[in-house]
Amino acid sequence: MIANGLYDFIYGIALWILQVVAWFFNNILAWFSVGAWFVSPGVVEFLTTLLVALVVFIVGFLVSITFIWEERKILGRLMDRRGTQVGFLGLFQNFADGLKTFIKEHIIPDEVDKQLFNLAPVLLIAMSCFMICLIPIGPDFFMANLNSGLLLVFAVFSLAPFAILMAGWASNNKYTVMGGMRAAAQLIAYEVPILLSVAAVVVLVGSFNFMEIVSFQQDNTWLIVPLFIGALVFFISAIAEVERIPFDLPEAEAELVEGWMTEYGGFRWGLIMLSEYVRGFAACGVLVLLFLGGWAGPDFIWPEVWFLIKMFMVFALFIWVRGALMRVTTKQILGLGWTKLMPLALINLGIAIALKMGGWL
Amino acid sequence: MERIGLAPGGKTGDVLAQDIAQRFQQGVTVTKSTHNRLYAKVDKSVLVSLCTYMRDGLDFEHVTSVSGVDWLEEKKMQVVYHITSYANKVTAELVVDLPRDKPEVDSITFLWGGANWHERETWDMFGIVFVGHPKLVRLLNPDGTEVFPFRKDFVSGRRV
Amino acid sequence: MDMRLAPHAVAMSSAEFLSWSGGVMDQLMRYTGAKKAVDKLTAPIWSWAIRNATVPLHFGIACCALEMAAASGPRFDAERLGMIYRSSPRQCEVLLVNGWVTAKLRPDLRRLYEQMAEPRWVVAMGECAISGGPWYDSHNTVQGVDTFIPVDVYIPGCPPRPEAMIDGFMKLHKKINKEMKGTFLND
Amino acid sequence: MAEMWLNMGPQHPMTHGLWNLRVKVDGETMTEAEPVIGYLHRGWEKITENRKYPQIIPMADRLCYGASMSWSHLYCLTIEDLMEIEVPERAKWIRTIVLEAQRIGSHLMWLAALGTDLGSYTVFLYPVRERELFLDLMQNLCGARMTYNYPRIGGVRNDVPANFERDFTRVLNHFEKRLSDYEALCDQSTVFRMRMEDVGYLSPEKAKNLGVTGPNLRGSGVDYDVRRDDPYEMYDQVDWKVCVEKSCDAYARYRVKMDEMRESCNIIRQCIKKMKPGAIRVKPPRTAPKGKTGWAHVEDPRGEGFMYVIGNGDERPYRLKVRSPIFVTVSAAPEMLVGYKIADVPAIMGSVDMCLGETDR
Repeated sequence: MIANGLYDFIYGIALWILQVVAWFFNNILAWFSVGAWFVSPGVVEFLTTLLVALVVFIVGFLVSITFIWEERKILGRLMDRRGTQVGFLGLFQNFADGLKTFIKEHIIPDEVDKQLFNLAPVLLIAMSCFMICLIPIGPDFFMANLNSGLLLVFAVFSLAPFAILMAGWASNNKYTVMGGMRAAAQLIAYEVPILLSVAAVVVLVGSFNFMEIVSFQQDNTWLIVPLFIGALVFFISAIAEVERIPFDLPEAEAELVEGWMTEYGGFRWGLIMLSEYVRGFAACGVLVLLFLGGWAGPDFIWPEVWFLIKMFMVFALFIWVRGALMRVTTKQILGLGWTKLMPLALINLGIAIALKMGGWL
Repeated sequence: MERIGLAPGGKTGDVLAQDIAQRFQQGVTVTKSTHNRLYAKVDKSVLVSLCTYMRDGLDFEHVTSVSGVDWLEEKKMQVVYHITSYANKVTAELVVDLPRDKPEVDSITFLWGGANWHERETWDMFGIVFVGHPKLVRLLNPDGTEVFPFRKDFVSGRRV
Repeated sequence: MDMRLAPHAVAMSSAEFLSWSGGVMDQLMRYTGAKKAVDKLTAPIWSWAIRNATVPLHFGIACCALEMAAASGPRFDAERLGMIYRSSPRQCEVLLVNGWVTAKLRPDLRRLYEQMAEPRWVVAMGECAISGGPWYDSHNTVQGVDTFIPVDVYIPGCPPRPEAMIDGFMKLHKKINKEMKGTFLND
Repeated sequence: MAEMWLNMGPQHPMTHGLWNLRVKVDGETMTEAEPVIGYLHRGWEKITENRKYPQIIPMADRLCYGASMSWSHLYCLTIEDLMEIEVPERAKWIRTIVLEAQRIGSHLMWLAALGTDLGSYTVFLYPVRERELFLDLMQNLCGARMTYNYPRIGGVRNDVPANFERDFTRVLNHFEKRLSDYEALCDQSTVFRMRMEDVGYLSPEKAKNLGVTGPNLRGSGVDYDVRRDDPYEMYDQVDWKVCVEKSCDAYARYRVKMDEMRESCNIIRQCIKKMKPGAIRVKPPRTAPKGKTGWAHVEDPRGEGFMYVIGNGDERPYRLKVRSPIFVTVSAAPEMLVGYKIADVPAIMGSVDMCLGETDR
């Protein structure tokens, strides 16, 4: 079903575990039918898929955590100051942040719509983690190799405004409602350019499957070369999707206190912050897969490591933009989205079609 | 030399002092004047007409401050206006005496918007009522304080 | 389902079952002493975590607020201790009172303190927050923040230097480490 | 559309100090604004009636803590006008240098606060880093970082330390190179121009009438500066130009303050060349006759600072009135705010450089 190196490796482990259990049932309890059931292919495949999902999630989670560390350190260096010094080189800072939220008090303000208030962070973190398993990190290190992988990623990406609006509305606070509405307007405004730039890639490659996109780029050039405008549009729209500085109006520090996150504290806020960085992981991952040739690279290092290096460099670009620019107001965000990015995306689509028709690519 | 956004007034303090003195004989007594200062004692009734003339006639564009003074022994309240003319580079100090038991004076907020909060603060601190002020409510003290803290009979250090 | 078929069954909603089973588990853990052992083991981890991620509230009152800003500047970078200023009280641990508190500000400051999530500390920075400072004979100043909020660390100085503020936070870390407030030891 | 009142403050990341902007909002546009102040009111003028004349100097430092030197200097000027004291020449030169250094420090703090408001944490940290250099200079001279207690009635407290000229020129040369960095970060970034241009319009007539003074007045195209038109200390013996902008919006106020910083460097350099050795203080009389009055006004970095004092016969003043420039500019805030969007409030109020310590006294 998922033919890749990770799956086979973990298949061996799962089989070994189940054989130990089966040996226990057969020899000690002499319950042969159950023992045989344990070793049957259905159960083994189920356990393997579970373990593969666990491994992929842990890797995705750790990479997102190191994004937080990377952001603090590079942002510090951009601002001529050292970043956090907690632990070795500041690496333990995000564990401290994460663990701290476990012991914080669970505050649910009483005039708040309880069900929605609790559901919003859960929805957000669920969507983000779902995206981790859709993004392949290497040729034989992924959870699911769907033919419509790219489509599913962007379907999940566009689910976020619902959770944010729900959070904003449920917190029953003027600031959060405005933050939620701004978030919805901004994310919808940036769905169109991002999907157009993705359409250009799909026109050239011909399929939604990440594997084929990367192999196409391995045969020909990286898609950033012909579709540079598309990559630029994707980069800017990805910043808006992930609500980072030039476009982080929903969480605008200056006017809306904390935007739609104001009423969340403790563990719920921890989940929301984590989901923000996991969405950053997903955005960088898709950008690398579509335009920077995924795990293509000279093979003295593992392909997975190539993929991670490129992702950290793209995220460093995100941070650099955050360090240099200021926040844009809603009117300008929507103006930029509709009037500037969309024509660029259309031009890019035109180029892609021309290349395809002309037969060069 | 010509300055952007300002009338070409070049009159010194003394010239302005004579102009005011001969125009308002009975209500205004000009005590002292130098090339950029002008000191005068003004009667309550003449204040608004003098201020209107100063603003429109003599290019006094800006109220620097309106300060209240509480003379406990002499049983009088005093309001001191400092009005500046950017064009002539002159600042005028007008002193108005009011009875201490019923201190009332006409507001000049309709002439200069800058005096709005100064008058409101003077009322907040001294209880001097500015007749015709658009919004005479507490400004600096917490809402609901009944006492006027800057009067001499209010001992400082006592909690409101 | 006909309840008469299972006479000993107890009708319980899911929420009730949840709280009932939680109660049983809790008593079991306490009775066997497992809770105390686990808490004693994990307490240092929780206190290390909260020590290295103390987030003060982005809230400046007066001159000490400028020194707080200077402390997060490039020269005395407070972020080395993991201190980032967030502006919503729900997500902060430390309420840094840096300036004189007037009668008009007291109810708001009290509400801000109550909005903060539980393991919270208050640091009174500067003479005005400690005891009213140079405004000792003013009619409108509250003589000391600890008259209406429990204060953990006092940082003297008018205004205290940024190093003094960072030293104040180091003292707060020692206090967190000793008191283990926020960990599950004492509940 | 239903209009709602929104409270921006008193605890709000946008406010520099504590005030509450009650805004009536129709959608995102502001139809009415009403600033509420008084959160920092400590009855400063009432307390001065229990203090002797020299004891009020440290209190005057804490009026506006961003520019404490200019307020204690203004207080000394007022008392010198009351007691008719002639300050020796060298003291005047030192005062001019120190006032201009404090102006640069105050403008840097304003630029830092403007940076956080517009969302760029870098523009907050670079000016704070440069301000540390000026704080070091002041610390060599007066011993303290922010509240200097340096001017005295009749001169200054102590003479300049060793190699005072070398330190000043070294810091000024370094600072002028850095100023071009900030302009690259702010002026050349279109995001900053989009946020600041044609926002918070204040016509020259309205500015003069509403009592707005200082850089905010010169930003609205009115060429008035107390240092040139009513000179005190040594400003008439130093040739420098007043910077005026005519576009009357937030960007103009920003431009005026940035040019003023360059102008201050120019003034300091000339003062250092023209300073000659001599006495630095005159012994003032201890008391002032009852009923005698004195007043003075200076060009504070935020506007026209003014103090009016009445003698009481003994060593204590009978009444000391302080006019704070920001007290009046905040009362003129609704004029600048109405008609703009909520997202523009930080840009407008950030460009006005508020310091609430002097507003509430």
